[in-house]
Amino acid sequence: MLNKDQIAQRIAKEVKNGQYINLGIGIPTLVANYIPDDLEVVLQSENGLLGIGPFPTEDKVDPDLINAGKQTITMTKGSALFSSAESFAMIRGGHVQLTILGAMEVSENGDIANWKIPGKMVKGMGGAMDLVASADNIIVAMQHCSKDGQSKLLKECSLPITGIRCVKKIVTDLAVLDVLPEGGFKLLERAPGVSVEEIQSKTEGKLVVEGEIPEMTFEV
Amino acid sequence: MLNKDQIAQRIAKEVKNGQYINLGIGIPTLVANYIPDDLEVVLQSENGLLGIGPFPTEDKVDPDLINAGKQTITMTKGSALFSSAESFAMIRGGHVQLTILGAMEVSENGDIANWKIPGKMVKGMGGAMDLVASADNIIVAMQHCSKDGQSKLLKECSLPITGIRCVKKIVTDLAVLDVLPEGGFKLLERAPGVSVEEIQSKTEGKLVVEGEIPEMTFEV
Amino acid sequence: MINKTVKNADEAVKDVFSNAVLMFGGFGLSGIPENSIKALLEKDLKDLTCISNNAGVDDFGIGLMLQKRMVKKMISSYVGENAEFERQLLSGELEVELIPQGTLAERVRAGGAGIPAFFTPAGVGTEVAEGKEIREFDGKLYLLERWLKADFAFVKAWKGDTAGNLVFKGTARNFNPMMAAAGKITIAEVEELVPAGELNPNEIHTPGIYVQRIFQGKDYEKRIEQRTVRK
Amino acid sequence: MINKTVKNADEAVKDVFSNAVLMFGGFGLSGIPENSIKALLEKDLKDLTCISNNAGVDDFGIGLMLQKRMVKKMISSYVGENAEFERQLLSGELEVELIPQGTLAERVRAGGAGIPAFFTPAGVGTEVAEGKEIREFDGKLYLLERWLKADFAFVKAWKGDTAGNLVFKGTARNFNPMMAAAGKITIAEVEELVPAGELNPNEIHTPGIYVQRIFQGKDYEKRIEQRTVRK
Repeated sequence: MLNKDQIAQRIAKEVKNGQYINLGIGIPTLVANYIPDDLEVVLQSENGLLGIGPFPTEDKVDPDLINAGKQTITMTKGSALFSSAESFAMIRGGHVQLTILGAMEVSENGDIANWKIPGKMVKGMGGAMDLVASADNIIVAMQHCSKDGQSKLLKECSLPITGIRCVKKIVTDLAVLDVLPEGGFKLLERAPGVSVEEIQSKTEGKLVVEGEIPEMTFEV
Repeated sequence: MLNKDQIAQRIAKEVKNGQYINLGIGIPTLVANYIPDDLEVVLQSENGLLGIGPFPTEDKVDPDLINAGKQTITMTKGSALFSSAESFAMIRGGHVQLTILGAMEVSENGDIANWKIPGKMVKGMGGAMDLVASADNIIVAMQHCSKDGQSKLLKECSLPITGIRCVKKIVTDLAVLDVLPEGGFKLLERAPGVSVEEIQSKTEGKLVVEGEIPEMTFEV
Repeated sequence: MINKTVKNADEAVKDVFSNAVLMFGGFGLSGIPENSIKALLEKDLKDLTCISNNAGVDDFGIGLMLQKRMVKKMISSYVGENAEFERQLLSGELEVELIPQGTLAERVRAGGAGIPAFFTPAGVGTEVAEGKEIREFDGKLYLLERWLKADFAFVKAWKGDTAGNLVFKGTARNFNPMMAAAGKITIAEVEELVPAGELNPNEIHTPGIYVQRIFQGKDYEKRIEQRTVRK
Repeated sequence: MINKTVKNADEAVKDVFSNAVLMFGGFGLSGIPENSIKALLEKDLKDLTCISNNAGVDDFGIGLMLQKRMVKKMISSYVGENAEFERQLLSGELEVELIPQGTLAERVRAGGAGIPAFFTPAGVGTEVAEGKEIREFDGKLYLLERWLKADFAFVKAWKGDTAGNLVFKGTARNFNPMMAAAGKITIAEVEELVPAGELNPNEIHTPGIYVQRIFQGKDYEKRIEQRTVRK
């Protein structure tokens, strides 16, 4: 099983040179730590920044410079600041090429739910609905099952959804999977020590397994 | 009969303290010369400037600083620069309170035509259609008749129109007139030496004359 | 230039009335109009509709207006960090309209820009789409969304001049420029108020035409929600 | 940061093709991409659709592309100062779509911002409204207008950096920022190209994400159409 950092590390391999990327709150934020130095990419923060840098040192903390998770941040060289309207113009207009975000549930046709549990919890959708309706490539970072063992990769989402037919790839603590255009989770890689059978048993939606499924490897 | 400068001078009396104003090409541009010094107003140029100043001296001419008539200009203190989208957001959003522009024809219900003579001349509407569809108060500066003596204050416009039911006031070389909400040109003032009968004979649309019509006076 | 200066927050908010629709700039606690909110808390107001991306935290920003039960309805994109907000929402004490963040930004921008409605892809197939017109353009589905306007918009800038021109700093810009344009009366508070002519016209984020009142703010707390530092 | 620099105008325009839809920033002759237009004139192109507020003058700017009969269709708001443009229009040699200037600006902005359609009051009751949906909102009539996009957008800025960030000067900004966002490939020419990191992030007008290629322009003429001076 992968821990959160390993999920982030695996997702980082999907990043391509020259991309503009939006990272959601939580595990997606950790992806930044694993993007290879030789790739030139730009991280977008939907509250109005292109070019998120590392967290600041104590003496550089600035309340006027935060990311979408309200964490204090720094800017890289060549960054630009703008309004929320401009920020979502970028997102909606398809200029941000890759969105990485968390999910409570994903369905086998690529629907995603991540903003509300009726009667129990409402975080609000924030920018997620705009992001999933707009970006060409959407990768989800999530746990394969809930704490009580229920699969979160479903035939249909049970929670109010955030967007339809939008998720392209999923990296969980157990596996890497593509969402097929015709529906279904195509298993691509297994977490170290996790069997295809275990993934099958923990995936409620249709799982497509073709040939040998390699185990992920991590350089230390 | 008023000359162009006098038309501009008369229109300047309509300007109120604190207004944001867009001046069209031609006579309207001259209005700026007659706005009293004790009024604080801001002139908007739809190509992206709030705070048009006087024309530059020879040594201050800047090709990157022009008005909507492509004339070189200067900026006043406290001016702001912006894009064309922002400029028309201001106009469309009703933030520019007074628009003064020229016309080829105005109808008695406030329609205006000023951008095209089919088969003969096409200037294009430029920003005029946005301006007349948006500003609360629209004043037209124009000649009362064409060169061959035809009235330009009509029952209905004969030329392709720029906007409907939008003109509030007209200052011509002969008269000052309000466009009544129920239709009709209400005569307010006569140019020096011009009789009500002459104005009546040169106004094709419905002219409303009530009581004594004062003659305009100009301080020299 | 037209002088928009007022003395202080109390004078700026003097005619805000119960039942009014208010907009507040800010994202999280960054770029929020702290002085105006404090002045509003001193007034006897109720049944307000507040449009703001977030609602502050429990004990700061709009969170304090929720505590005082001044707010009838919140229009926001994110409840997240505010337990009292989430509680009032779940209990039904507070009417809440949750809107995708980009749709919120664009609806406010449309309000200022005289665009009564526009199409956006955000929310298609979700409960946000309920009751809204859906239309296909070039093979993709979009929702029709309406503009948002306010009786009063409260914004916070870094610098401003007496003509109402504003410059924001860092990510404290966020919703402030669009809200400045969408308020019938826009009240700007600034960290540094300078005479008209001192700001570079080329560097202004919000032109003064959108601002009806401006004042020099004071005692900014600028709280940080998630202080995160590198080791 | 992603480096967007190309060597010069010729390299920047190398893959522009006949029948393409092109956008050109500028208002009158202010802020027009002089270098890119010159480079395009050297290429064997025809049947172009050009979106630009004006079409230059007879012997400068897009006017030269009209003279060379490279253009099938112009989409503009104003013909005014260009006799050859007006002649080709009236004779029917050139297809022309005239659009209200604010509608043009907003349609281009919508193209960049992923808004496929929006309502605007400009043109209601005029020939601009022909064939368009009209709808009433809050007692006023509006037209439905569609977004505009381009295969290539050509913009001109004052300063730019290698990451594609742009700063414009004076009223030379005009249509450039929206067009930068609405081009599949946006080509920016600048008077001064600096390394990423030298521009203040708070003062950038067009973020680099919208720009695919940037180069240092040269030999700017910056012609003035109406030189007007005070005595």
